[in-house]
Amino acid sequence: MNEQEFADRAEEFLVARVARRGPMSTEWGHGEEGLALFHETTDAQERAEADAALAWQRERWANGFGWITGPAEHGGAGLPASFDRLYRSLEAQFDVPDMNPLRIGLGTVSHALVSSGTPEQIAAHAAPMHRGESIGCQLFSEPDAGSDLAGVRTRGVREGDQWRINGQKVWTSNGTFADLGLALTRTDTEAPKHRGLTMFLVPMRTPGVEVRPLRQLTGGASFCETFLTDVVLDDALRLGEEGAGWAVATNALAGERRAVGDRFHESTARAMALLRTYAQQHGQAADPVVRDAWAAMHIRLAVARFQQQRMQAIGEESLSGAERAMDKVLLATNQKLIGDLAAQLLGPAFVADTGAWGTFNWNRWLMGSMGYRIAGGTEEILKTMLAERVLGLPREAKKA
Amino acid sequence: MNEQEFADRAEEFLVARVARRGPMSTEWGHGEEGLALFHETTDAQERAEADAALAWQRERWANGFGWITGPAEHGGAGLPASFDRLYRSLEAQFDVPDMNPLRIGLGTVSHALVSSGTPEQIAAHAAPMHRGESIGCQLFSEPDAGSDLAGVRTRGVREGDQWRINGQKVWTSNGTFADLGLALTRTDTEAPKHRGLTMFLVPMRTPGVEVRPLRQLTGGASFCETFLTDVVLDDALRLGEEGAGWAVATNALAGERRAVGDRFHESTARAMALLRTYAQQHGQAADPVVRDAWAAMHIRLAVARFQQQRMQAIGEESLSGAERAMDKVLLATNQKLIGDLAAQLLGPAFVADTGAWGTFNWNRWLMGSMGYRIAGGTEEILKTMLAERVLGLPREAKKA
Amino acid sequence: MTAVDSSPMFVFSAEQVALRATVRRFLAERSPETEVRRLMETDTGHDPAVWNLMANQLGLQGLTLPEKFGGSGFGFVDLQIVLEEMGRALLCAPFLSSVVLAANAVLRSGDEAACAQYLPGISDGSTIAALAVTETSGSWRADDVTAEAVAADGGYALTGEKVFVPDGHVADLLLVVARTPAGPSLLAVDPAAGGVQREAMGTLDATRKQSRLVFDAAPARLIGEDGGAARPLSETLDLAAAALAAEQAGGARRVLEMAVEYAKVREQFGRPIGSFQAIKHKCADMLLAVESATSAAYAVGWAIDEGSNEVPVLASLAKAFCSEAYTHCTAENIQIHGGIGFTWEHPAHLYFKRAKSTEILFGNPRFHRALLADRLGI
Amino acid sequence: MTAVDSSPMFVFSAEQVALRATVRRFLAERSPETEVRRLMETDTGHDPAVWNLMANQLGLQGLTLPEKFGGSGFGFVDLQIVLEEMGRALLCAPFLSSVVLAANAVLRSGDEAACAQYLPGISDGSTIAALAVTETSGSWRADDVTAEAVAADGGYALTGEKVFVPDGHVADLLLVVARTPAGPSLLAVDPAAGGVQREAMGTLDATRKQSRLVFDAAPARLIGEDGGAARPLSETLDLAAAALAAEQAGGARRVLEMAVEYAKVREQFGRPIGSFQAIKHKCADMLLAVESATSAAYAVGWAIDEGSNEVPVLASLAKAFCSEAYTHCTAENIQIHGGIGFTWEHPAHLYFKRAKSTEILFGNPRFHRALLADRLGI
Repeated sequence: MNEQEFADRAEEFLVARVARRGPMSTEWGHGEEGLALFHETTDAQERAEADAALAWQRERWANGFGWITGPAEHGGAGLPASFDRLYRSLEAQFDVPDMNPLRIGLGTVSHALVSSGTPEQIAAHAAPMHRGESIGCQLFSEPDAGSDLAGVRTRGVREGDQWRINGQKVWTSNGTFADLGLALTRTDTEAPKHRGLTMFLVPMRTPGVEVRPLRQLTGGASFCETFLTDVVLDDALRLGEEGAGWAVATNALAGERRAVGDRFHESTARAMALLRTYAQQHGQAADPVVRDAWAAMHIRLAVARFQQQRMQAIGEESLSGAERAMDKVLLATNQKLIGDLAAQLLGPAFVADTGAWGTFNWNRWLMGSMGYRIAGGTEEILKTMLAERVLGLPREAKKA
Repeated sequence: MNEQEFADRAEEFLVARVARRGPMSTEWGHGEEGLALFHETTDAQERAEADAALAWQRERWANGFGWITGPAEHGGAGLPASFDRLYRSLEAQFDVPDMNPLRIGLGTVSHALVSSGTPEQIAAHAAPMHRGESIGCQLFSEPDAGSDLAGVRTRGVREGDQWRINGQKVWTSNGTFADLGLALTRTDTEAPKHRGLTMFLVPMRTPGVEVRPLRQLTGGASFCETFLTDVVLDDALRLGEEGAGWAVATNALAGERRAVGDRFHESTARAMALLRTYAQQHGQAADPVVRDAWAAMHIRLAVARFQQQRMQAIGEESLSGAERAMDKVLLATNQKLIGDLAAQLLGPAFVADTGAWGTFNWNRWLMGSMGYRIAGGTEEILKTMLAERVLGLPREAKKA
Repeated sequence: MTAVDSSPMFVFSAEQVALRATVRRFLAERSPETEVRRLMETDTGHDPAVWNLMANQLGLQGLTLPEKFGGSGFGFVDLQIVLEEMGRALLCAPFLSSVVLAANAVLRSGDEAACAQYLPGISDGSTIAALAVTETSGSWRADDVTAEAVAADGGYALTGEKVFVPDGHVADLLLVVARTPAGPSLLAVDPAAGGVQREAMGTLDATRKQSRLVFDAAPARLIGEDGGAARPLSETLDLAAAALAAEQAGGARRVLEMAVEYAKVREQFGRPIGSFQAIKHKCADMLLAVESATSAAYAVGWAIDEGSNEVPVLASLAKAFCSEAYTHCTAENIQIHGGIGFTWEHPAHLYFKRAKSTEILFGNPRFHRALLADRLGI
Repeated sequence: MTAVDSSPMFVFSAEQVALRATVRRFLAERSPETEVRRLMETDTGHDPAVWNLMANQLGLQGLTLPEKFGGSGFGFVDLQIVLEEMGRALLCAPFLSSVVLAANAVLRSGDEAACAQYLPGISDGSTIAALAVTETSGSWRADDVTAEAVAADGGYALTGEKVFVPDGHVADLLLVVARTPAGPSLLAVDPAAGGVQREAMGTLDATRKQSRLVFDAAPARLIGEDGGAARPLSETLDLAAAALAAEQAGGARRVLEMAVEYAKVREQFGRPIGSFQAIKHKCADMLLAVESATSAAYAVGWAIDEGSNEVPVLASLAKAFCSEAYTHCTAENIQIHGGIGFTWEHPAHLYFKRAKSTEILFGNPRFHRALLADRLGI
């Protein structure tokens, strides 16, 4: 099947089931504001959203779009990544449920399973996520292991055919409703720190797993802390070799980083349209300083998008794997700058709530953007990665 | 004597000898352009300027203003640094010769002599510079020891009561006409690198000293390379203990860094006035983007000036000594930004010579500003110094 | 002959050093982070007991007010020292509103009777006053005001809506700029006398409240010249900008300290993150911003105390510079803290929110650069 | 149904990859730094022998010109590949002037006779042509032109002064925008036919010459529609901006390589400077700029080849972005090199000067942002 045939089939599938989506309103005062970069909901809303996403995932699966790049022996369509991107770009035109609750599972966790898991593990854990029966989450970061992920301290201790896990994870997305966690643990405290790690699949209903919402600076909670207390796992839940956890994690993260950006293009473009409308309605559109700033921002965003498309066009095989960190750096910077531009245009309405549509909540955009400069690799970590892995600059001297 | 009495005497001295200086023209098309940040002259011009500076220094000396902070036993006035600043601020209002040819000698070299020299050395070498009989220069940097000054390779080898010096120095100001060089050499290749250095006074007419102009990116030459080939020096020319060269150099550089900035305030203020005039004459002054950029630049400069004045007011005793690196960083950044602003206003006349006064030569300002980000400690070195010495952040791990 | 300045700029007197120490000690005790967080959640946004101690024990509200109106007659630099410390501590109190904005508006109106009536109360803390200028447009210029006051009952009746009014909902006395037939004028309104609806607005920065005030023929008293609000308002805003610049410098210095402290102890990759050059340079840039902001703020403070005619230029300069410096430092502080800096529990966000809000208060940096360009004649 | 693009953006064909390799090899041999420095010191600024090889051996001048006018009919992206390589090598030659500016001005005029007369010579390198638009104001807009052409002897007589004309002093053919009674028009002038004084201007970037041309009733031939220069000029400038963006991306990539190479070998403090995080992050920022600039440049290239109506927006976007990226990278390259980067002998300054000059050529970034804002309707 070539891309054109695939696209035709996908479109047919979508047209038959969902309405074509109108663009989010860029008119001031109409529709959802949609200005919070991090989704903040109550537990009940979250559960409802997750159920809707699962239902749509089941529909995808039933029609061959549930696992486009997945291995055929596990029910996947076995197509290249470009087909997956194509499907997503088509689906984005339709009014399907928000699939964010499944993103980490279908992206990072499934990717890790396919790269590092046994056929049994893939069948038991990855396929159910694609079939819309299970939701994954990621348990990597810890309070003392943020940028330095290899510094995780959550302990995994072998006890015969089982493992006992103890520790604390943070910044878990979807933690409250996920079924399966991908947990990086330290199983050898003697080995050099990158070698003493092992990855586990943690069914989130296992006794000893406790999830608490983490309040972020906007006041809401988009993430959780996950406490693992004497969690006992069968050895069958170990993903990859004992001591190979670092490689499994790196691989998983590369998959995650690849997905970043695509999904933000629409929201940044809409943000710029909203700001243009606001400037026009408030007599600022003729101000050369505003025009210059808006145009400069537009250029940054368009170029970041081209950059992303060019990297996608170049193809994995010609890249070192670290290039996609560029998308992340550009995205985080651009989100911050959009927030700053909004503050410049809105003035006092940015910091105090007049009740007018789409004004005060811009501050949530800016506050959220500060998280994007940190989450998924800080700007500093990513730039160091680009310098070392793309440009080949020498690694820093390490203290003995 | 208090500052008021001193100021009155200085003013009397100046009024009797030189005309009050009109400000450099800030009118487009009148007077010197004065846009090259680095002075570029022919050898003959240089010599003439040096002679004029020496003559004025003799006049200063004869009237008690030749060495305001100098020790009384060597003919100095023994006054605090604030008196020196006061004198310079007064003298700046008068049409005295350009004293730049003597700056390094009266600043760095004299400072090093007083801090680290014997009474005999001060009498023999520092006092003559203040009496207007001798010009000093600095021989620190080398091609392979720029930011890492302690990496100097110029060798000093003891031969009985003498030393034999071999090596190459770069970025020597005033090299062609200086009488006395202050040279940092490596006298012990076994010692840890900061401990194997010794400082020497090098009479520049000593056989084996060869000075060649160094062509910089503007095409002109403001600096020299100095080649030291089998230069034989008496031990009496050693400044400070054998192996103490690093401390002598650090001390000398702190003196130099303290002096930076003061003398640039006038030139940056004039630059801003010129750019304002240009904008007004070319119909750009009403453009809000230009107004915003000009105002932002004005603010940066004014604040840097206040910052400098506040650090001066705080007094040496409350500072770590590294604070003055802030002046240098701010100055270099500001010079660069002024150059960028000029390019924005001038457009094609910035890059191609129409012959109009005060236009094309702005590119020399910008090119020169790139040197200020490097010379006297790169921006990166200075920021690291601020972080470690002012803020107390831990030093970087060193490779074994 | 050149006169050598006898009270040189930037040299703090022993009394000023002592004042700073006193205020810092007081705030450490009375406005720790727990109190700041408690007051953030209240509508009134301040602790009356602390407010009274500030007035009666330390004399802060009356510090710079003339002695004849119950104040202590200190200089503006002294007030800046107090504000710098309040900025460090994120003190929740209507100090800027009552003491800087409202008191100066009355004082600069030149209306001696009004001064005698209102300033002693402001000075001893028994009156909280607020200055209401901005409307939906957000403009602080007298000319943009649309609220109207008409003669009524030997005084005025004031009608209109004010928004973004700092602490207006808790004030005992409202100084309102409104338009009489003679032009923009300053009027005093007693909110207890009726005709005023007040509500707190939701704010990004919960440590400084803003309010919406709706006047419906509220009884008002003219202060100063009829139609003459423009000049005293402009002067008051210059002072407020200078005061706010000091507050910003104080907050910026606090987050620099916070970032440096954290960078020294937080370890990643087996070493303190402060040993990484990227963090060092971030901190060095913050240092440059903090020291420069401090210099800019006190440069205008000294000019005010000298009665210099450069005050308007320097006020805009300081406000524009310190705003950007403060926002920059607070954002970098969050970034240096990483994940923990993104949590509600860590105080980093409180400073960022204060910074961003003060950046916009009294006009954003771009507005002040435009003012400066006008004032310097480009 | 959604059509999947069959020639996807940013995917270079095997022929394009080979073209790049050929041009790079040629320039490595024919335009090494020694040659660049030699030509910098000449007034003519190019080597005729190399120019002829480019035309006759590689067919570069005619690459994108229609076959009926002696060209090879390749796409614009192919031309960008050539320009990217020329930018890397700092080739000294009137390629942009003759092939991009002048040839496209003639082509876009729609004047078939003029195309047939002039393009074959441009295509085979025997004619060097230059486009003269700018006057003292520096403006590239047809409406700002003041030079005048009046009917004379069955043709026109052209009078006026042009400055900042790339390579105008060495051109065999001048395409001049001047005002006839009908408005801004495009005219061809043979500089050998008299009435033209030409001189090279001093330039910051000695690798691309600019000239001053003074016309005194010079015989001129109208090209295209009388008074109709505005549209073809605007289209030509969009193409020139797109071409220059590719040149800028090429130069930027070269200085990134230069900086990285140096950072790997230059040792200070006992380790390569590239192991310091400050240098790493500078290089990473350059990488972001270089890759982004490359993407921006080819995005407009592909749009041109697709005949997209977004070309004007994308041309301004690419020119604004690539200009700033190039200048940034070349300045950082000097900084990373330290002292040696400040010397005449090191090539770092040559790239900075080229960057700064191209940043301003055809309008600076701010000008293009303003155009973009107009074109996108804010």
